[in-house]
Formats: sequence, C-alpha cells, structure tokens
Amino acid sequence: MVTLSHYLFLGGILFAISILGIFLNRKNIILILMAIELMLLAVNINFIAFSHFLGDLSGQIFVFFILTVAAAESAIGLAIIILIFRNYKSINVADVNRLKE
Amino acid sequence: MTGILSLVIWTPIVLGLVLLLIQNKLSTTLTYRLGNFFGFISFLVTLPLYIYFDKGFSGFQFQEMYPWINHFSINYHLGLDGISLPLVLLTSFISWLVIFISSNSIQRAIGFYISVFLILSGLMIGVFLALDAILYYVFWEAMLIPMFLLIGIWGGPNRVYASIKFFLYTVLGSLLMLVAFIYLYNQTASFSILDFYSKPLSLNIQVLIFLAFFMAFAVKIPMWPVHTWLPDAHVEAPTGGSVILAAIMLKLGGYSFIRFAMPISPDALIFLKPFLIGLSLIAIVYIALVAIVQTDMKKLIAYSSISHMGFVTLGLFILNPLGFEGGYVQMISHGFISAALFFAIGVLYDRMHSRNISDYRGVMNSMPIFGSFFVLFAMANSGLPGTSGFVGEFLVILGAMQDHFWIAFFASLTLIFGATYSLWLVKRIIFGEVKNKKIAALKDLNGKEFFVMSVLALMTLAIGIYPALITDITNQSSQVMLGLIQQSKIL
Amino acid sequence: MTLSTLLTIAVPEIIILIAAMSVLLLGVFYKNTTSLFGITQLTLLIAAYFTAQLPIDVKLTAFNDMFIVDSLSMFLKLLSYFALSLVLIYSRSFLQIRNLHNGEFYALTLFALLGINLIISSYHLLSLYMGLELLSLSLYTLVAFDRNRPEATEAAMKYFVLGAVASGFLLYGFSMLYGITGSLQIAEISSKLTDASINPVVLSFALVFVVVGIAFKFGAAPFQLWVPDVYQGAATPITMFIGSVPKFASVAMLIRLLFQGLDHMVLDWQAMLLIMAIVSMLFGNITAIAQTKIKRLLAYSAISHVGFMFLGLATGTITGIASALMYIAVYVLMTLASFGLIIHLSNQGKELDQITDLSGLGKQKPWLAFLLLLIFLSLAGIPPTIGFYAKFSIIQATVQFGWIWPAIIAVMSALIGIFYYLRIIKVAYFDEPVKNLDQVSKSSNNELSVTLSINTLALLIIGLFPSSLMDIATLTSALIF
Amino acid sequence: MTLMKLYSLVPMMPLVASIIIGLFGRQLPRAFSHLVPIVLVLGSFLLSLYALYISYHGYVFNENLFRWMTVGQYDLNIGFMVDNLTALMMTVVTFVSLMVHIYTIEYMKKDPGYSRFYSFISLFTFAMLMLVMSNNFLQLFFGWEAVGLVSYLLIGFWYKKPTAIHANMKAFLVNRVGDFGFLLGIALIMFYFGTLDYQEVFSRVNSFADQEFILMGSSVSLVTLISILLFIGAMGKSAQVPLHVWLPDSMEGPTPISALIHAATMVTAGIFLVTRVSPIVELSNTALSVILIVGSITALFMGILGIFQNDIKRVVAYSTLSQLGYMTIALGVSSYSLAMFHLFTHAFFKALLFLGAGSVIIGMHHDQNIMNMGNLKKYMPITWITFLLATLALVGMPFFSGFYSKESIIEAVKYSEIVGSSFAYFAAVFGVFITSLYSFRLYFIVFHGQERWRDKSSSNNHHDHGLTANQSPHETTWVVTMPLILLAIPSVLIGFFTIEPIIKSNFLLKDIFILDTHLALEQVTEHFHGSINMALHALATLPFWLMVLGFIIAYLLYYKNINFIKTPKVVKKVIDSKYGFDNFNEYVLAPLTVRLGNALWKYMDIKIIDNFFVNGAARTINLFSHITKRIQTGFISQYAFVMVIGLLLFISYFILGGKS
Repeated sequence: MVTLSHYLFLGGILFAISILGIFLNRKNIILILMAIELMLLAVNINFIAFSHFLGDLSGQIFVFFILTVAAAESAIGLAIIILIFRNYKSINVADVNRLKE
Repeated sequence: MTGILSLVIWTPIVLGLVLLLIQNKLSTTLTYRLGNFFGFISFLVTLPLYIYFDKGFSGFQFQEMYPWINHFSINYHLGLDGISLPLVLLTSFISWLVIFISSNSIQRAIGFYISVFLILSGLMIGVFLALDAILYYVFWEAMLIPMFLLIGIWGGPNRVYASIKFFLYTVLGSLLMLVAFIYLYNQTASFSILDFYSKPLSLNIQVLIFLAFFMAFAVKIPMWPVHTWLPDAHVEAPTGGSVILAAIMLKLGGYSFIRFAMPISPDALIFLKPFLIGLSLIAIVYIALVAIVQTDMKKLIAYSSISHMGFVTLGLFILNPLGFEGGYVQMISHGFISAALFFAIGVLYDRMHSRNISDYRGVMNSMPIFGSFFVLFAMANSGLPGTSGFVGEFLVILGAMQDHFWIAFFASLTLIFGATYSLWLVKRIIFGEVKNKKIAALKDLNGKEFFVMSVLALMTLAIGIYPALITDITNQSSQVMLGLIQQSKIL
Repeated sequence: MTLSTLLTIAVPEIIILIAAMSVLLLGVFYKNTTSLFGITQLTLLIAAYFTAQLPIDVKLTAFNDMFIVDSLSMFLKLLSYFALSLVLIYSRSFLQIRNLHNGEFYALTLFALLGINLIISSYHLLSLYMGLELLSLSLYTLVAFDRNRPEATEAAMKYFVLGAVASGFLLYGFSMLYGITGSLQIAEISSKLTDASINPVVLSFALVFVVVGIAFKFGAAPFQLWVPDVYQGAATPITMFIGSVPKFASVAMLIRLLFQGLDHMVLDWQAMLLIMAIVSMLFGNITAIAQTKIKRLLAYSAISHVGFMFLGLATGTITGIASALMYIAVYVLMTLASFGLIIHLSNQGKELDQITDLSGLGKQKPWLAFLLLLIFLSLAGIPPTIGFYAKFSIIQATVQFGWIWPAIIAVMSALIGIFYYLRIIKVAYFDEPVKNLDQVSKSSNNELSVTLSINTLALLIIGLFPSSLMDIATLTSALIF
Repeated sequence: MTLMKLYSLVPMMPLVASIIIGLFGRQLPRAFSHLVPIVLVLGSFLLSLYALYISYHGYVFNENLFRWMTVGQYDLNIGFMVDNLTALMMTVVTFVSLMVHIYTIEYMKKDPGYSRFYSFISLFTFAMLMLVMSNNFLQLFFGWEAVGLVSYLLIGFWYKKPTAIHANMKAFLVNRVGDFGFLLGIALIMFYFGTLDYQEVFSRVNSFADQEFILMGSSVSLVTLISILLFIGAMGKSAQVPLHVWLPDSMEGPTPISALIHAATMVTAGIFLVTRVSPIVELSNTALSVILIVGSITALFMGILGIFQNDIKRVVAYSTLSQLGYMTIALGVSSYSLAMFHLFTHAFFKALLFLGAGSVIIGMHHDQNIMNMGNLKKYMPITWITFLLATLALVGMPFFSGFYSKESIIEAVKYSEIVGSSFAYFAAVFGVFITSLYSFRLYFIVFHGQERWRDKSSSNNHHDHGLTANQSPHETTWVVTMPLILLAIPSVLIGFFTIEPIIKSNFLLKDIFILDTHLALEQVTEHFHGSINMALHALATLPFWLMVLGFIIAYLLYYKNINFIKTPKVVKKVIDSKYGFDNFNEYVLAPLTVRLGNALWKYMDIKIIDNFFVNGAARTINLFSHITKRIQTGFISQYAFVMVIGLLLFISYFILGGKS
C-alpha cells in the first residue's frame, strides 16, 4: 500500500537531489536549470499527494499554476543563459564569477 | 517671554543656513562681516535670558511646550534653569568670539566655516534647553555633524582619523543613552525629563540606566579611560573647533550628568560613587602627569582639559553642595580659560604654523602683550586664586574633604601638577632667549586678537574675584538638583 | 459578489495590467519613449487614485478570499506607486544615455508592480505565489536588461538561480502547510492551526521553509548572498528599483504569512527572525566596512537595514509592525535618494563605481555634497534626519517587548554602520578631488536634480516633523488585525 | 569715611598703582612709572600707621567687605581683620615696600622693563596686604598664592635669562607643594568648623581639641593634622627644609625684590600664618615639636651653607633661610610674639643687607661675585657703613635690633620643655656662631682686603657686567642711599625700643593664644629686666662669645687671609651639593615625574587604551569584515550551499533544541 508518507518521502528525496544538484554542480548552468525544474517537481508531488489524500482539489490546481510558472521560468532562465554565453563565451559555472567579495 | 528660548536656539541655526545659502554670492570680506554680525546677533538674543532670569525661582523658566511627535508623546519642551543659563550664555558668547576671530586663520570657505559654527552653537544651546529626552537627543547627536565637518574639513593632517574617532566615540555612548531613554519611556509613558525624575526604579535598573548614561556623558566630558578621542580631536581641529570643543562641548557632558544621570538614578550614583570618584581622581592625577610630558601645545592643553574635567566629575559625584557648585563653576571657568588658551595657541599657530613646543622660545621678546595674556591664562589654568580657575578647584577640594581626606589629598595634587604643566609650557614658549629669527619677527596681537584675549581675561578675573556672579544664578537650581539626588528612588 | 465590487477592489491592479500590456505593445510600434514614460507615470497616478478611494478601516476580500484590501495594502501600495514613480524619474536620463530606454523597461516595471500589488493584496497562497513569480520573473529580466554588460547578465543569472531556489523552498513550505491544514487560504490556515492534533515537527518544517523563502526575498542573512552581486551587477536604475519597491512586497508577504497565517507559531518564527535580524545587522554592517565599491556597500547596508526591520517584526507585536512599516517607508526613501545621487553623478561618462570617485565632491559640488551628507547621515540614523526615527521606532518596539540586549546589539551594529557611512562623507568632504566631477554631472537634466533635492530634503524635513509618518504607520498596523 | 573704606584703601592703592602702570606704563612718561606707585604706596604706609594707631588703642576691626559666594549653607566672604598683629605686619610691609619703590628708581634705571617692574612690586604690595589683612582662610589663601605669583613674575623678571626662568618656575612649584598642604588644612577646617572665618574657627577650636581623625588606619588628633598641614604651607612660603630649595635660586631676580619679597615680607608670611593660627597650633604639642625641629634644622644647616657661597646675594639668601629658621624655632616653643619680633627686626636689617648688596652690585656694574670685590669701603662709604650696621644687627651684637629678637628666642628655647627643644637650643646657639662667621666673611671680603676685580675681571667678565681692571666702583646716588639710611635707623634701634612692649605688654599677646602649659614665653618675660640689662647680661652668655668667636675666625680667615682650617673633602662635597636637595629634585623627582608621565601616556594611553582597545576594536571589526567578505566567493553553487546550510541550521534548531 502506498501511503501519503511514501509520496512525501519521494518528494523529499527529489527536493534534496535538486538542491544537491545545484550546489554540487560546478560545471554547467543548464544543469542548475534542470535541478530547479526538479525542485518544482518535488513540490508538485507533495501537492498532488496531499490533494489526493485530503480529498481537496485546490492542491492540484496549484500544481497547474506551478507548471505554468515553471515553463515561464525556464524560458527566462534559458534566455539568461544565452546572454551569459554571449558575454562570457562559456556556460561553465566556474567562469561566471566576476561579481564577488 | 515665551518663545525666547526658541529664538535663542533657532536664531543662530537659521542665520547659519542663510549664510550657507548666500555665501557663494558674496566676497570673502563681506561674508565674514555678515557672519560676524550674525554671530553677534545670536549672542545678543541670549542676553535677555540673563536680564529677565529670576534668580529666586528654582524651577524652569521661560518654558515652551508644543506637541511634536504625538505617537510617543514627545514634546518640543524647552526650559531654562540656573544650571543651564550660564552655559547658554557661555555658548553664545564663545561662539561669537570664535566667529569674530575666524578671519585670522581661515582662508578657505569662510562662509561655510562661520555657518557651521552658527548652526553648532544653536544646536548646543538646544541641548542645554531641552526638557524632553528625545528633543535633547536630537540636538545632542545633530551637534556632532557640524563638529565632524569642522575637524574634517579645516583640520590638520590627521583630521580624518580624529574626526571619525570623535564621532564614533561619542555616538557609542549616546546610542546606549538612547536605549536608556526608551526604557524609561516604556516605564513612564513619557519622554519628559521631569517625568523621569519622579519615576521610582529598582537599584539594578538604576545602575544599568546610569551606566548607559555614563557611557554617553563620560565620553563627552571626557573621563578616563574614554578620553583618548579628545587629544586627537583637539590637535587636528582648527582653532575655532578646539575652542568650541573645549569650552562648550565638554560641558555638555557635565551638564548632562547633572540633568540626567544624577537625578534619574540617584541610588545608582551612590552605589557607584567610589568607582566614579576613582575614575575622576585618575583623570586628575594621571592625566595631569601625561599633560606634563606633551610636546605638542594643543595636546598639552587638551590633556589639561581632561584633568580639569576630572575636577568637574569629582565635584559632581562627591554629592555635596560644595563639590556640586565647585564642579559647576569649574565648568564655566574652564569654558573661558581653555577657550583663551586655545585662542592663544591659535594666535601662535597662525604666525608660525607649528604647535611643537620645541619650535618656540622667548615669544615674550617679540610679543609682550600676548606673552602677558598667556602667562595670565596659564596661571588661571593652574588654579591661581583671583582667577576663575581657582574657584572650582577650591570648592571641589573643600567638598572632597567632606567625603574623605584622601580624596581631597589626591585632588589637591593638581595644585602641583597643574602648575607644573602650565608653567613649564610658559617657560618653554614664552620666556627665554629668542629661539630663531622667525620668533624675533613675530608681530604682537592685532586688534581682534587683543579684543578676544582681553574679554576672556576680564571674564576669568571677574569670576575669580566675584564667583557669586555664577553661583547666585545656580544656587536655587543646584539645591533642587541636590535634593533630587538625595532622595532615594527605590520603592 | 458583484462585478462592480470586484472592480472597485481590484481596479488598481486591473489598470496596471492594462497599462503594462499597452506599454508593451506601444513600445514595439511607437518609438517615442518619452510618452511611454508619461503613460507609466499617469498609470501610477490613476492607480494611486483608485487605491486611495478604498476604505482603510474595513477589510474587503474578493476572488473567493484570495485577494484582500485593507490598511496594510493601501499603505504599501501607495508607497509602491510613489517609489516607482521616483525610480522612473531617476532612471530616465540614465537609460537614455545608455540606449536602454525603451518600452520594455516600462512594461517590465509595470508587471513587477503588478506582482508587488498582487503580493500585497494576496490572502491565499496561490495568489501570493503568482504575485511573487510575476515580480521575480520581471526582476530577473530587468537585471539582465543591460544585456551587453557581462556583469549584468551574471547578476541576472545568480539572481535567477537563487531566486528560483528560494521560490522552491517557499513552495515546499506551502505544500506542507497545505498538507497540514488542507487549505491554501491564509485565514483558514490560521484557524486550522489551532488544532492540537497537528504534528509539530512537520509544522516546524513548513515554517522553516516559508521563513527562509521570505528571508531570501528580503535579503536577510544568511540568505543575503545574492544581494551584493545583484546590486553591483545590475544597471544602477535597476538596482535602485530592486532595492526599493519590492521591499514593500516582502514586508507584506511576511505580515500576511507569519502574522496572519502562522500567528500561532509566533514563538517559533520570532526566534528565527531575531536570529536573522542580529546576524543581518552585524554581517551587513561589518562586511560593508571592507567594501570599496559604492553599490556593493549599499547592498551590505541594505542587508543591515533588513536586519533592523526584522528586529521590529520579530517582536510579533503591533508596535513592531508599525515600527517596521515606518522603517521600510523611510528606508525606501533613503535608498531612492542614495541611488538617485549615484545616477546623478553617473550620468554621462563612466558610472560612479568606486567610493573614491566621490572625492572632492564637497569642493566641486557643494550642494550635491550636502545632499550626500544628508542621505548618508539618514542611512546612519543620525538625527535630525528621518533615518534616526526609523531606528528609534524599532528600538522602542524592541525595548517595549522587553528585549534589551537585542536593542543594545542593534545600536552597537548601528555604530559600526556609522563608520562606513562616515567614510563616504569623509571621502566627499575631506578628500582632495581626483577627477573633475564638475563636467560630469552638468548634463544631468533638471527634473532629476530637483527630484533628488526634494527627495533628500524630505529626509531632513520629515526628520524634523516625523509625527505624521509615525501616526500613519501606527494606524496602518493597528487596522491590520 | 568709614573705617572699612579706609582699610580697603590700604591694599587698593597699590593695586590701582599696579593696574595703571601695568596697562599704561609704557604709554605714560617714564616718571609716572615710579611716581604713581610711590605716592600710592606712601598713602598705604600712612594709612597703615593709622591702623597701627587705632589697633594699638585696642580696637580690633573685623568686617566683611563683600560676599564672595554662597554655597548651600556656607557663605564665603572677603573681609578685613585689623588687630595689632595685622597692623604691625601692614606697617612693615608698606614701609619696606616704600623703601624698595624708591630704591628701584636707581637700581632699575636702565632696564627696559622699568614700568613692568613697578607694576609688579605694587601688585606684590597689594597681595601681601590682602594676605595679612584677611579675616578668613580663603582670602589668606588668595593673598598667599598671589604673592607667590608676583614672586614668580619677579624672579623671572629678566625672562631671557635661562637661570631666572628656571628659578621662578622652581619657586612657584615648590611653593605649590606647600600650598598643597595648606589647602588641605583649609579644607579640613571647612569640614569640621563649617566656616573659614578666623574668629569663628578660633572660637570653636577648643571643642575639637580631642577630636580624632582616622588617617591610613591610625588615628591622629585633628588639631595636629590641621596644624601640620597649615605648617606645610608655611614651610613652602617661609622656605623651611625641605621646601627651602627655591629661595637661594630666587636670587636670580632683581635685588630690590630680593629685599622686599625674599627677605622682608613674603617669606615671613609663613611665620605670620602660624602666629595667626596660634589658637589651633597651640592645642597640639606634636605639631609644635614638628615646627620646632624643622625650624632648628633650617636655622643651623642653611646657615652653614651661607659660609661657602661666593655670590653676594646668595650669602644673604642663606642667611635669610637661617633667620627664618630662628623664627620658626620661636613658633615651635610657643613664643609667637618673639617670632613676630624677630620677623619685624629681621625685615629691616635684612632688607638693608639686600639693598646694601644691591648697592654694591650697582657699584660693581652688576657683578655679584664677591671674589671680584674687595676694599669697597673706600669707594662706597655709605653702603659700607649701613652694611656693617646691618651685619652687626644680624649677628646679634648687643644693643642692635637683631640681638634682642634673637637672644629672646634663644632664651625661650632654653626654657621650653617641648620635645625637640634641646636640639633646638643647640641649633639656635651654634647658629649664632655660624651667623657671625658667614656675615663677617661676607663683610670682610666685600669691604676690606684687595681690590680683586682689578686682576680677575678679564677672565670673569663674560657679559657686559662687572668692572674692568682700571675702573673703580663709585658710591650710588641718593635714591639708593636714602633707603639704606632710612632702613639702617630701625635696624639698629628698633629692637632696643620695642622689646619692652613686645615682651612686657600684651601688645601682640592679645591677638595670640598661648596654652597655659607652654611656659617658655612667660619665663622669658619673667627674666626680662629692661633692654639695657639684657644687653649687658648677654656679655656673660654663651651666644655672645660664640658670636665673637665667629668674628675672630672670619677676621683671621678673610681679613688676615690665614688659612688655618682646611675643609675636608667630604664636607665640601656635601656643602657644594647643598645637602643634595637640589640634586634630588633635579635628578630624581623631576625625571621620575616625567618618566611616569611618559609611561602613562605612551603605554597606558596610546598603547593600551588607544591602540589596544579603541583602534583594536576597529581593527578587529575590520579584520572580521575582511573575513566575512570572503563568504561572497562569486560562485553560485557556494551561494546556494550557504542558503542550504542556513535552512538546515534552522531545521536543526527546531528539531534538536528549540521547540517540540
């Protein structure tokens, strides 16, 4: 039997993976973008699981909105990455640190 | 006569702002003349205070009160009593003298310079007259800005360090004072100083409040060991800045002790008395010893100021009428004497561009009038009877004796050390064979300088010969204050 | 609920939306950017008019209680319009000079404003999220606006990534809140949290994620890392925008979520806010000392100011809210003035970057130097400038709550702060000029300098008569609950 | 005109003179510089005589002039008290002052600071009168320090001379040490008596006779403490060991003021003070013993130094020290009137000696070294005669004024039973021999023997001072000799005529309090049978023959030039270093103070407070700021990492510590 906690556990693991993906990744900015998508996915799983077990639809509606926003976010993210590439000739995370201290 | 206190505060500030705005369009001479005129007006408007002051009345006179920040029941509340009156007059008078003589030493941006002084004097008078803690605090802090600029813009080579040190040191204390004010507000639901007086507080709280006040005022006055900003500030400040600093700003600390720390937390005062007296004695003896070995004239006088302020705090904290009056008279007297000494150093500096004692010798030969004044003020500085310097020291020593023999003993050491640094300075600068051609070519005081010096000399002598001039004004108020201090506030 | 009531309640937002889209379209076809500027300002004026029409002493809700209009929303929205209006005035010449002045800028700022308005008025986690994303996405874009400057794109990237992570945290917290209470509506969440059967550990988890999300938006330590880089990287008008108007949204978000939604957890979030407040104040002020670039310095200064605001909010009292509202209003006014000054000095030629670029200002431009003096004294909290009363209110609230030591830490960190503000004044007044500033700012337009003067003098004048501002803040906070 | 106004005029007239000359002296014609002060001081002198007349007839004047200030319940006043004691002092002060004013016309003739000098000595006269006429301790202290100030100004009158400005600072500082004790004494009086008014204090003093005071854990008698503190003040002003070091150096000043201030008047202020406070001092035998012993040491050891000096003024200065010691001895044995008597006679003959010395100095063209003098009686007859008379008075030749006063003191010491009186007797008697030795040494060297300047001048003449080998000294003009003569008269006669009223009547005694158990003075009075008797009787006493012995030795050594005594090296060394007081001050005390000041300044102030705490705090914060700024690495992954750490910290805060 798959209970609520299984879903939450899954969501938690995905969330953790996404975070690890962000700060362990030292190479590609695209990877970060994907990690962010994964993070939103974890949240979505949480929402849907809760929505299902609570018998309340609003959580699922929230997921739709999150998906939409995620799409917009990716668009902007990719746009920024293009700009980065244009200015730095690289999308390596380590290369992009002019701003510091 | 309501409104006169506001007039006294705002006249210099407004005139200063006016001068600031129009100075660009005027020639230097005209700016100076106008500024001098403004300074004189600002001094004149304080005179009615003296004329109409009722010496027999112990409360606050000419009171003004308008709501200011309703939300915290902060009022624009002003009042004058015997303790503030002499200080107000001192402030407006010395400020005018500083402006009057400014044309001698300041070449750059004289209009700005004068307006800074005008604004500064208004703010300082505000501190003396405010009866609302926040109003007081606003004046207290706002005053730092012109002084900061003064040291920073017209100061010596190390002015940046000195000005920032001055500012931070002072703010350090006053921020704690602000916390104390706010605490008291939460207890009394009012920022009125008079309400603070009547609020009973436990000893622990009183001690904390006192320490917060202490940090603010001890820095300002300054007491050992938070005095180290003063020599730096003095050395770097232009002559006028040093004069104002020594003559008035230090008094703000003493005044505030009387106005806040003592009546609001009297039990803490008694509890901490040995500690406070210890610090005062350290200031008197230790700082005097330090003053002896200085090689820079301004530093020497700065250290001597600290030592004299030690007398003020000793007198105040000894908690008897003799000490209290002594400390107070010492404040006023020091206002004239230190002003005169810094003016004198300014006179030399304008001519020689050096403050090093070793660069001078035998100034008396080329500047006999100046030399005579210098000797007089040095003597006054060492507490010679007949000058105002004596009165305060004498009373404080009498007061100290009523507390303990050894306190009086250590306090009296100033008789020896004070004379040592003052006279040794005189010996090295004024007397002796002419050191070099530059000194031989020095011109004696010009008209303005002579005027300033003689006016200060007259005041010094007048207070020394007839100190009732001051004490008759303060007598009633100081008894009220002492009464407040002697009443326990622990419920 | 009829359409007309809906309209009355949400009319400012609708107007802003329409205006934003129109400006976007107009910008494509119509090259007269000055009129776009005019339209935007007009929009703000109209929005302000309609916002002001709403009652402040009644709470009105719409869209199934997703949207609320109350004293807080009115206060913050009006300030947002006002602040944005100033931002636009300050920005125009700067953008024109650098060929960045186009319709997108106005569209994006209006969208951001819409997001801000939405956050301020949201009474539901969904609407809050939507508002937040609308604001954030607009801001990411704005930061990258000066797209040929590597620093700007880098700042945009950092802001974007970290902002997205923070949104993720916030959402994760939302999801748990939803799971615990079964509701997304803030009032309902509040009422359901009283239930004793709730697992406190999960609730704490939810709370931590929510608070972290909020703290990121504020830029409170330890979630402040984006602030300096973004401040430095973005074009100055954008920095000014990010540093000012969205702060109102952050305050609203905090009050809505913590005070109205999670009010039963007050003891928990209080501790977190207090810790962040102290860390922010100390970190911000201490790190600012080592800065040599002026915008970066202002970024750290912003962090410390956020710490102050948090201190007031951490008390969890109405007095605390009032002080924080007062503080935020004052802070935004000061930020605008400070960046306005930087823009004024940066116009034409090289951007004002290093602090040392200010040297000699006192001699060459006495009036600007005087304004600088006022601004930085106000930031430092020295009376009689208004900055003092802001700090004063916070400390008053803190002491009233019985937190003496936090108050003392606050004033001590303020003392550290005074040091670097003074250093700027010192550079401007005491140092000898290194470059000729005279020629630099002559070409600045008049409206900018007049606005700057008024803005800065307001710091002094409101400082002399702070009563009404304090009264408004107090009234606002009293009417929230 | 009320008496008050009249008495106010006494000090005011010199003050007015001083102010007029001080402010406008350089603008007015030169004659005004001396005319105005002389006329006004003459007025003072006449009024003083009048005051003496009034008080002699038994009227003690005591009124307040004005209220100085009010503090709480205390009123501090300025006022005058004129009794016989005061009137006597007033007369002496104004008379000597007048003489010096006149004498100065010649002495300072060529000095550019002519009017300044007059201003100063008039000011001195004012201050001294304020001191003696005071009716309270406050004003006493005012006068006390004011005379110190003028003394300072006058010692440093030639401010270009490094030695002069060194001496004047030294004088002031040493006096300040005395004043330090004096002020503490005054403060104690204020504390216990609640007033500074003489009469009130004296009227209450008996009730405090047994009051104990805790000092450093042990209890001392209050009266003893007050007395000793006041006496410390007197020691400073009256140059008693160890506070005597300033007086020899003060000879750097012009000679007229050495006569006026450092011989006749100011230095006797201490004697006057102790006499004035006799009601207090009398109650403490301990204090009296201290006074007696200090006086004896001064009288003996300072006299010895006088034998070895070569500067004419320094010889006289050491003689002054020694004579002041005698006066102090008299105080110690409760014979205040005798101390005043010696003060009185000493004022005349010592002023005469100084003025005589000054006359010699003028004659020698401002050369003061006696080893350049000799046989001056030939060239300066009036100076010679008057100087001889003064010397005879000083050594205590019977019938001369000094004899009566000094002999009475020795008698009194003999009868005294107080602790230390036997030592004091020895010192006083042996001191007579010493006095005679140095006085006649000086006399013989200066006025007899070879004309030494003729062969020494070339080597010694470094300034424009002194005579060249072919010049001769000449007698000074009448303005110098007239004061000499006028002073010579009382120097010779006044003892003879006044000892009777001093000892027999209560002219002074009525203003002095002597405890019944202190019998010395009574014994002296009992054994007194008229001036002539006393002088004749003296021929059979030890002091007389010691005096003669001193004369003989001096005659042999310095007139006949027979060197039959060789001073041992050790003694010479001790004498040359003046018992090491100066060295101690100069090489121990002063450097120690400077070193202490430097240590406090450089280590405590600069290193510890400023660098460690103040700048240290700034440095620490700065250091922190450079550390915290490193957090901002610029790497986005690390930013995210920090955020996560923050998040985890909060979570662990809830799970581990805070709540649930």
